[in-house]
Amino acid sequence: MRFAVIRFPGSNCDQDCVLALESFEGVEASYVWHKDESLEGFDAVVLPGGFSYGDYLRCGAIARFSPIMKAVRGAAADGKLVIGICNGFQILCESRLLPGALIRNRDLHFLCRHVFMRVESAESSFTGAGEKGAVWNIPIAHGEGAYCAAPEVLEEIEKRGQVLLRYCGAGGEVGEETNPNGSVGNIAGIRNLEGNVFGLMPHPERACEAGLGSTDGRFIFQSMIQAFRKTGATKTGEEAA
Amino acid sequence: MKVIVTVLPKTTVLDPQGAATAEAMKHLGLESVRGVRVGKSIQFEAQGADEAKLHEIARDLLSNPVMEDYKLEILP
Amino acid sequence: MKVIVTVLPKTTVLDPQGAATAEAMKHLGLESVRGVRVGKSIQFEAQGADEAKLHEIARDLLSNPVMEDYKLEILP
Amino acid sequence: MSNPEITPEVIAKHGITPEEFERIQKILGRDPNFTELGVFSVMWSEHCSYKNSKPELRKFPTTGERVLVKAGEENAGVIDIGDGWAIAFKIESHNHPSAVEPFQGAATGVGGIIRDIFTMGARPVFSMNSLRFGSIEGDSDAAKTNRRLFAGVVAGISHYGNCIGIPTIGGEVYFDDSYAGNPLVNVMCLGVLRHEQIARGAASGIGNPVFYVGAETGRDGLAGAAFASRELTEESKEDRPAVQVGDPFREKLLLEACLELLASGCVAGIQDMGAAGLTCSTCETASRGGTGVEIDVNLVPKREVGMTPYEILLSESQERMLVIVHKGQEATVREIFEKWDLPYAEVGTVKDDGKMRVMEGDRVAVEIPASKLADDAPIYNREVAPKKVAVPLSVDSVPEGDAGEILPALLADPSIASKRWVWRQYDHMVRLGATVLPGSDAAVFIVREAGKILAATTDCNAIYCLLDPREGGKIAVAEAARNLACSGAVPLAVTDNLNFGNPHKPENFLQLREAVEGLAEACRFFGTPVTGGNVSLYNESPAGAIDPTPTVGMVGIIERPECVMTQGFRGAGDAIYLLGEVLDGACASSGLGGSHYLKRVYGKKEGTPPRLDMGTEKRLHDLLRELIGGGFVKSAHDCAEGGLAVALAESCLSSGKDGCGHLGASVKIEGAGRADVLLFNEAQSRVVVSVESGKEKEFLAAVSRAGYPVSRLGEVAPTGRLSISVGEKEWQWSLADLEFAWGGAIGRLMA
Ligand SMILES: Nc1ncnc2c1ncn2[C@@H]1O[C@H](COP(=O)(O)OP(=O)(O)O)[C@@H](O)[C@H]1O
Ligand SMILES: [Mg+2]
Repeated sequence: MRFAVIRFPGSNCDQDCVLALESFEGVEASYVWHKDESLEGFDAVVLPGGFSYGDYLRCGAIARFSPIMKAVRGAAADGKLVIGICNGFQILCESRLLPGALIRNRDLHFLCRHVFMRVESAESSFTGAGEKGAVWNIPIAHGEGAYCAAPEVLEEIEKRGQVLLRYCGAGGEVGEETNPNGSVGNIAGIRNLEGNVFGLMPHPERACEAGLGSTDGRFIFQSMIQAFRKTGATKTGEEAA
Repeated sequence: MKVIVTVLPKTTVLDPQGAATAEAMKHLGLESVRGVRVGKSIQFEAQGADEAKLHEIARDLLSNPVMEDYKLEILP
Repeated sequence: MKVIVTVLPKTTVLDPQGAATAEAMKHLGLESVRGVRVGKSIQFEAQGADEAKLHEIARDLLSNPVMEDYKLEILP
Repeated sequence: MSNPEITPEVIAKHGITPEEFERIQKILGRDPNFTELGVFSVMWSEHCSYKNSKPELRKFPTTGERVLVKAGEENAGVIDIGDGWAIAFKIESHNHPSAVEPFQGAATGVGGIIRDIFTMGARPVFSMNSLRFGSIEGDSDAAKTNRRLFAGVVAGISHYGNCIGIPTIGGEVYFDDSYAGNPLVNVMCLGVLRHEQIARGAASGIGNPVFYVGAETGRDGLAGAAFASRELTEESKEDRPAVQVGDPFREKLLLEACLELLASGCVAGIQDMGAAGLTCSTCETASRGGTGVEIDVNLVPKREVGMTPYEILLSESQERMLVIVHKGQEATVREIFEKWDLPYAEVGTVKDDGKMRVMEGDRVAVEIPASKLADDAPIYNREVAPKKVAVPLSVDSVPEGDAGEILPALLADPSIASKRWVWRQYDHMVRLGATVLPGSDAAVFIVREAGKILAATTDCNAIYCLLDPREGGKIAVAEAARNLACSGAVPLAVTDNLNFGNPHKPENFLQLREAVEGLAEACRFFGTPVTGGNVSLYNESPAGAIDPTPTVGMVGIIERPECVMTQGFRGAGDAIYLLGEVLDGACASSGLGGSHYLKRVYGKKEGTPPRLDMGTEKRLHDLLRELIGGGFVKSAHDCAEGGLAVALAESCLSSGKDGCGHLGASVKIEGAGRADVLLFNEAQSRVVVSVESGKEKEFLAAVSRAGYPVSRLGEVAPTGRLSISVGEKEWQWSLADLEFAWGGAIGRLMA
């Protein structure tokens, strides 16, 4: 499976994503420069964390207009898996590939720490390797990660099961005390309606080896690989036939 | 011509910065303060730009309609 | 009354936000853009506040006099 | 554009003494013009020339088997870490800019030290920071100001470091009123490189083109180096023409572009523009290369119109580099800078005449012999006050306090309390290297490209330095080495930041000299050469000089992943031991001198600091590494501020993830004398370790082979309580209460 890791000027988790992805058997990860215009030959796309264009103006606002984003939109429309992590999530929201927006953390500080999140649905290409109700320990690191959306949009994404991860306590309890940044409904990650685009503020690539404190991030990449092998691989098979 | 775009968080959206600023203002003795919103002011020169283009930029780039409203002023 | 405080970086001070925004605007077809400054707009209600107090708050709290200038507007 | 006339007032305004002016006339064989005077004034400021501290700095040991680039040779020292890999690291202060504008002052400090590191050809992999502020407690205006400075500095470091994607993995913060109005902001950065990648800041190759790359030059921070070399006064704010604003996004591009450029092989020399900007980079590269450099200010990319050569040369705009390129390879340079969307310009050439020559079109604006400007600054031997003998503190003069209240009070002292509020604002996890997160004795970082594990710490107890600068200096080095040993590391080398008051005052100069001699002696003893550092003098506020603060940044290496050790307890039932004496016999009667107990509870900074025996200390470090390597201990934490009781509490409180403890301890302390002295004295060379019950025998055998004092204190408990008994007395605290005091103190003060 071939992952494209997009590098915007100011991306800084690009190398971490490649390192984490390549720890999976059968995965190849390559950098794609923001000035490129094609994602030919890639099976999945990662928009990594960082501060694209310095995150000046608004996080992700300028990256949205990068040449490569047209290809990302195309890949999403073709049903390829697209994951946006942290700044990547912000870019996906700014690009309207995902609903809602990310605003300043409730306490106005940048926050880097391990947090817990509950798997709200395992029926997805991004959480399929886990179990519904499981509690994952994955770090966050952001200053503007409070998820918000208009009430009718929120209702819609909740109803359609688009919320895949919610911040919680060690025992899975969801509430104000277990909400690190003020996200509405403790939302940590959402998918699009079609189910092939996913954005989350936590950094799964930072939780892929025991020496760094947790391996729960592996579930997310593993889920993508499984989903691809099930559907993506057959699709290519059909095309080949 | 000079262009001023003012971008403010929608009133329905939580504005933690506004809330913190209100607190600080009260602390400094401005008891009566209410409804504080903290937004952006983007000012520039753009010779001969057309208004539709300016609106497009204010809407698509300078603000995010999910959470913000903008106001465009064109000064001679 | 309604108060609008506009805070802009001093022209002698580097404004990385303004520079990045200018680039993006050009990219979106606004070639003629120049002198972009990105600042803050803080808006609030303050019944019966006295003007000197508002100036004090605008200067000491809302702006950073070392790097920024502010403008205070009081609307009825 | 005509230069203003050179009057005695103009000369004085540039901080140049009449004798220095004569020296300039001699060097030039004529009067300098206004621009040249400005150039001399910044290059001969303390910040750039070390004219007051050079004779002291020569006392540091700078050589060693692993030293590849020595202190002072280049922007940063370089140390071999094996297998062809090396590290470059350095600490830098941004005290005065941070006092005026904390956010940008600290941010640009981070940017500056990062440039120092990648200028060496190294990829920066982590940063640390050492901070000092006045008290943040209470409602006074001063406390409010200190909180504003503290919040601003932390936000500035967070902004710059997070955005550029270099993890900030450790540091220290202390609060003391001597820093009110003059905070200390010292930032350290470390980078890795292959031996063959070491880049030089020399202008070599006559005829080679000189490129300017990075941000356009503006009027920011005009003559900041001179500003750093003065006392802060009420007028300092107005003094500044324009604050420097950092642009970490630009710097990220500059960093990637420069590393790509260096890898391409077309670079003959490279130098960042830090303090004294274009002036310093041109004359230093020329001086190092034994060549001359000629540039034309008209070609320099500018942000503002109408800038004079004086302003262009003295500007401290951030995120700029000077690159000397092998002739004929200009195209590669252009291609790389264009790829990264960076402004650049060919601004001059390397000459053979030894001159720093600045043209403004056809007009010569500056012509100065480069090496004289860079290396012939005057050197002063300042007057030294007679040595003061510290007066020991008699324990009898201190009323006996109740440990039940003192422990939580000490844990909630902002200098001792958890710095979680700080480090959570820093991205410490980016680059997947931080295997020991902030909150243990030293930060531990995996350098994947080199397959090495590094540990790093910054330390300085300024109360000790105030009471006895020489002993305080030694203890700073010993504590750093001890923190590394507790983490399983062998120390490699040191970078230091000498923060002192105005050197013209003999008592301040005495402190500087004594501290340097103490540091030097200890560095020699522990085998850690000084690879570079920074001097920041004139740290005074209207209330007087700061406590002397010679901050030590020390880097070590950990041989194997199994040797990485942390400070939190790990298993209920493990035995708790103290390596070292409960109370150092040699200072039994004066064991509270300089302690945080004395400061917190009685508001005193008095007495003699604890005694340090370096031989004992070194034996402890070797023993710790042996115990850790042999798998005999499960945690190790040194006793520092707050003594044994605080160390025990911290080991409980750090027993869980993310600094949230769940393991308690049950401890009995044997010893004669007052309980408060036994619990809170700060005797040196002591470490609290925990040992699995099945391994106690082997552990004790190893300790006794080393002949090190040891006592069994008790066990790690599964309950959420810490209980300590001394003789007949016993105290119990719930971990929740201690966590409230220690974990939340700073957050509550800053809310
Ligand atoms: N400014 C800071 N930035 C990042 N980490 C910090 C900072 N201050 C303290 N820390 C971390 O908090 C922990 C305790 O610091 P400190 O009390 O200075 O330890 P010690 O006394 O063992 O040197 C260390 O892990 C240290 O790196
Ligand atoms: Mg320690």
